[in-house]
Amino acid sequence: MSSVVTLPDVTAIRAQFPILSEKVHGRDLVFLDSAASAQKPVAVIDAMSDVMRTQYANIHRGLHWMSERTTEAYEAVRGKVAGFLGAPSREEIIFTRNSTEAINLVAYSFGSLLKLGQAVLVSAMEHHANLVPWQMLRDRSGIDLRIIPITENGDLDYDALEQMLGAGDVALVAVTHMSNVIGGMVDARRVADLAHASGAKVLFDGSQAVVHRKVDVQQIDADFYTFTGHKLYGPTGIGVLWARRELLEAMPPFMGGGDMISTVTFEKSTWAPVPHKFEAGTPAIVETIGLGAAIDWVESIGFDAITAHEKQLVDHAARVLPEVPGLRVIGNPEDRGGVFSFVMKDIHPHDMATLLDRNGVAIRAGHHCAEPLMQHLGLTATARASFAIYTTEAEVDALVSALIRIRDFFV
Amino acid sequence: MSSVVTLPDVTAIRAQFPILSEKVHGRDLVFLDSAASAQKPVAVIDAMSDVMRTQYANIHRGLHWMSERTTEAYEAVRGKVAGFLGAPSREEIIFTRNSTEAINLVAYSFGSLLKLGQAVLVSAMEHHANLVPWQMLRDRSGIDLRIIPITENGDLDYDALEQMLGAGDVALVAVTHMSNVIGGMVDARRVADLAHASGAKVLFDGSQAVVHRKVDVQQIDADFYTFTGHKLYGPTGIGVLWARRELLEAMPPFMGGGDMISTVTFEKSTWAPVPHKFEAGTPAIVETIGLGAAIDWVESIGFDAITAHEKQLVDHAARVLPEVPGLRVIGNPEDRGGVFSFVMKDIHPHDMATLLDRNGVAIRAGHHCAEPLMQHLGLTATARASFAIYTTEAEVDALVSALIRIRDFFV
Amino acid sequence: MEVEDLYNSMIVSRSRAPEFSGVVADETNHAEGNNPLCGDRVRLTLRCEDGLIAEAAHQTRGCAICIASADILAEAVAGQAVRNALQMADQFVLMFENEDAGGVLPGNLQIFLPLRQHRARIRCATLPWIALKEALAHDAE
Amino acid sequence: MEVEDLYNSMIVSRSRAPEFSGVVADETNHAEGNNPLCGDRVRLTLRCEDGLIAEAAHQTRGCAICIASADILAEAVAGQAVRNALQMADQFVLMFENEDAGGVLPGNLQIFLPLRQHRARIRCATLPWIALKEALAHDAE
Ligand SMILES: Cc1ncc(COP(=O)(O)O)c(C=O)c1O
Ligand SMILES: Cc1ncc(COP(=O)(O)O)c(C=O)c1O
Repeated sequence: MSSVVTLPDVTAIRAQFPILSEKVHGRDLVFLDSAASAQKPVAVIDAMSDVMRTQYANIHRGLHWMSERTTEAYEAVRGKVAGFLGAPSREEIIFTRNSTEAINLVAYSFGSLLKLGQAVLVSAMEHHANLVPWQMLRDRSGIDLRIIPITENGDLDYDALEQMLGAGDVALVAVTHMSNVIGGMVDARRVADLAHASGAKVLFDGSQAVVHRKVDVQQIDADFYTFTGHKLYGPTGIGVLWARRELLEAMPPFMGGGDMISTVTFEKSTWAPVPHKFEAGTPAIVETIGLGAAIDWVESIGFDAITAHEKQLVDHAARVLPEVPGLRVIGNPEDRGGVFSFVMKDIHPHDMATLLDRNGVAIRAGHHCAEPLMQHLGLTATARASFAIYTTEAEVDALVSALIRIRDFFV
Repeated sequence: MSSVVTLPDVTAIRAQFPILSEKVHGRDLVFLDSAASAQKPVAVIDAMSDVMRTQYANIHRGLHWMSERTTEAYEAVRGKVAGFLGAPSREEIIFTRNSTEAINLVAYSFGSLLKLGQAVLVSAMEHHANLVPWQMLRDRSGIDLRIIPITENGDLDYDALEQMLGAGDVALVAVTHMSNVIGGMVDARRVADLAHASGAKVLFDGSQAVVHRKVDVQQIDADFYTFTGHKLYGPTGIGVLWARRELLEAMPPFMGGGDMISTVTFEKSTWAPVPHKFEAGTPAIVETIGLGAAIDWVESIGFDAITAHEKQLVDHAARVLPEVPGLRVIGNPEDRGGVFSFVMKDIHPHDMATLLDRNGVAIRAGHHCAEPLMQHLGLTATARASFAIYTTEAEVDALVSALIRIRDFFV
Repeated sequence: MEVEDLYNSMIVSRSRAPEFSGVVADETNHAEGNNPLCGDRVRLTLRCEDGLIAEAAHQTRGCAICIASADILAEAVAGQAVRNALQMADQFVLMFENEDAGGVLPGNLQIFLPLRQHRARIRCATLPWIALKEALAHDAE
Repeated sequence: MEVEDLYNSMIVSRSRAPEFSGVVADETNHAEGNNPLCGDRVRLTLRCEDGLIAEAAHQTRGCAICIASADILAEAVAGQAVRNALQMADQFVLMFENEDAGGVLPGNLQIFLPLRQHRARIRCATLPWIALKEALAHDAE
């Protein structure tokens, strides 16, 4: 079965991102740091301004027009996110600040249900967001934390995972759906099947994955899924936790306060039904509405087009990056999203980043919040170029030629 | 010592709030629900759009221009907030989603240092945000939670507080700095002196207070202070915890993830210095910058003018509200911020709210996230009108005449 | 003043002086409806005989809309077959989503329709009907 | 290409082939500087005699700026009074905040000044100097 996918009109798309016409050090901005945070289309910026200009009040419980309309706009985004993730119910969508908070929520709340002797598995390529909360849980509650290795190519080691699950004491497998350093997609369905076969639940950190691929939490049979708005062309300050309803219902609340209660007396409080049980206090109302605009915008382009465009960029980069003498790409995953980490002989990644910036090219250099992976790779830092829907082949070429000039200058 | 304070030019101020020219049910919007959330001036809306249009990237660790500039803009707000609160150091300012998260952070982190047999005191007029987290801590860790009564007038009962502190086992007194229902200011310095005399720390929930009065955490000798951006004419999704440095340094982190670590290995992580230890993951970057704009804006008006304007409104409302037959104002605090709760004979607050809305007047009706206070007052709900810097006497009059007409219709 | 278009005079009068408040004698069915958010509480009692609702009464604490709705409910269901009453309950709830659904209802139930513009208040009107469904849950089988 | 204006050729050459890398014989003072954020690490050894720094050397793992800065430091402080060296360290750190502060420094220390436009990299240049201050902390008293 093959189908023709029209590539998106990247020129038209770029015109929707005001920041892409900015200059940096007098040069055109070539923004290859979208995996850290994506730029925002006018649709998102305007959605946020419009709320604050014409239709804003605190939500829930308000009996006046502004409050009712704002509540509707906020709650409508829950439905959008459910659709975006293929979740069976909008009530399984919980709004958090970011992916980090979503994972911490699970570590505190679901974590409090785990018992001494049970184990949580994370992979060797996790972002700190999906490692440190589990270390903190381990230190709080005495559960065991174990590390699933990765292969030479930088893929998850599924055989090792299967073996580790054999121990029979694993309560949760928490892994990234796409590495923010190596760029490889994880076969989520395979992880879920292995985990479920041994009675463990699975959490996927989808912070990178949702930007690059259509995700369907039912298709991959996930139990928990998290992502973060600012990487998906949406606002900062808003993230998402999806979880199966029965899990959410069994879990105690994370934070206490307004809106998450059913009734309160001095002696005792009872909790609101999900999802509200997990949303204490005034939420990021404007940012949630902005996230809704981002999802609408992404879906208007469509994941077929997004993935096709990305594949073209990834193939191109895989061809031209090795033209830089002394450059080594880290990892060679089966299925790469639009992220390349690399190092260069005799040039430190930080020097690369600064000198590229001098040429208008923004990349990231460092440990990418994945220090343990760096130690595993025997590196202190890498340079990372990451692609978005607004990235062009010409920008990849600009990166490559700037790297070649830096190399000539340095060596 | 007396000085002449110029009242602010409210007409000019109103012109800076686009939403105030909106119509509701064909009527001019009279927005008297600012204690739930304030409207936003263009200065705030534009500051947020401008970041996203011209100067945005993820912060910290970024070595390129956009990241460095955005980091500077974000970190500059820490200094602004420190100035706003009179805090001795910008490093004592921690950004959270809202006041609720700030209090939960303290309840989790400082709370984990409390020992069985120690007690936390909260008042009978707390918002759920400053009650439920302590109930959850009590249920988790077995500390004692006790309620400081309020007087007939709706002020904190300082004598009772002094007596309760006599028990000698109180670790923390956590009280609101201004009631969101009754409107009364709490004499924070008096609470701090009493608490400190018996070795307890004090936390003030400043969510309402910072909007109405100049707050100086050193002058009131606070240990913890919280507020929330959206009530201070700022964005949603951003709040603040201030605490003394030595407390922050002794406290374990709340959430784990990127940016809050110093080093991470699979076995063990070490924490970044304060404030970063408490800011896991990508923060609400744009919203923090928006909060900075809100603080600049508020300070450009100045608290002398704000307080003078508010006093005029409060005096006016105290005069005209009783003109409504059957209306009873709840509480008569010593020092009232711009908040009035009231009930009417034979008319339920929800009916008031809906019928006022029909006339363009937005007020709040319900338990105002203070159910225990409602029980104490023997009510299920009140109506609440709250004032902001953009509120006019004419709007208070519009409320009063609408209430009189509703009364005529109903009775 | 635009009160009349929203609060029909019957809502005002029946909330001020409900005609079916209290408890029916020899009750066969009852249920309680609670809205913790606004504190509305309805206690509904019914006497059912041979698949008919012979009599209904309510004790309601709450806003005008909730009291009037409970009172008009008690009037409307008296003498109705249980099956019909349950259908009315469904139609009543539905009419706030879909205006046409209200068409089959007696006129004095349609006076709540303007609440469509005040969605947060709809549950005040529907609470008694939800209690009715609960009270009749076993009779319906 | 605007590399030269930022990375002076001396930075490039001294980072590629440092002239003072290693450990001094008969070291009297040493300190280590670490930047966990980027993994830069400097180990500085000194031999001080009669209030003078007789010799300095460094072992540096890190970026070009950090290596070059450590190497130029080792050259610049050799033969200096401890007091002078500490003053140089203060001036060096200060010049990134206040351009004039750099004026009193030898020219080869001023080549780092363009980093003012790349604030995140300033700590790469200052790390060796902070290590120097620590190494001399006791001699200064
Ligand atoms: C006194 C008081 N405390 C806490 C809060 C909670 O603020 P937020 O919902 O922004 O966390 C509020 C506002 O709702 C309040 O009025
Ligand atoms: C794989 C992965 N997980 C988690 C995160 C954390 O996202 P956030 O900082 O928005 O919580 C990131 C991004 O930094 C990421 O790349």
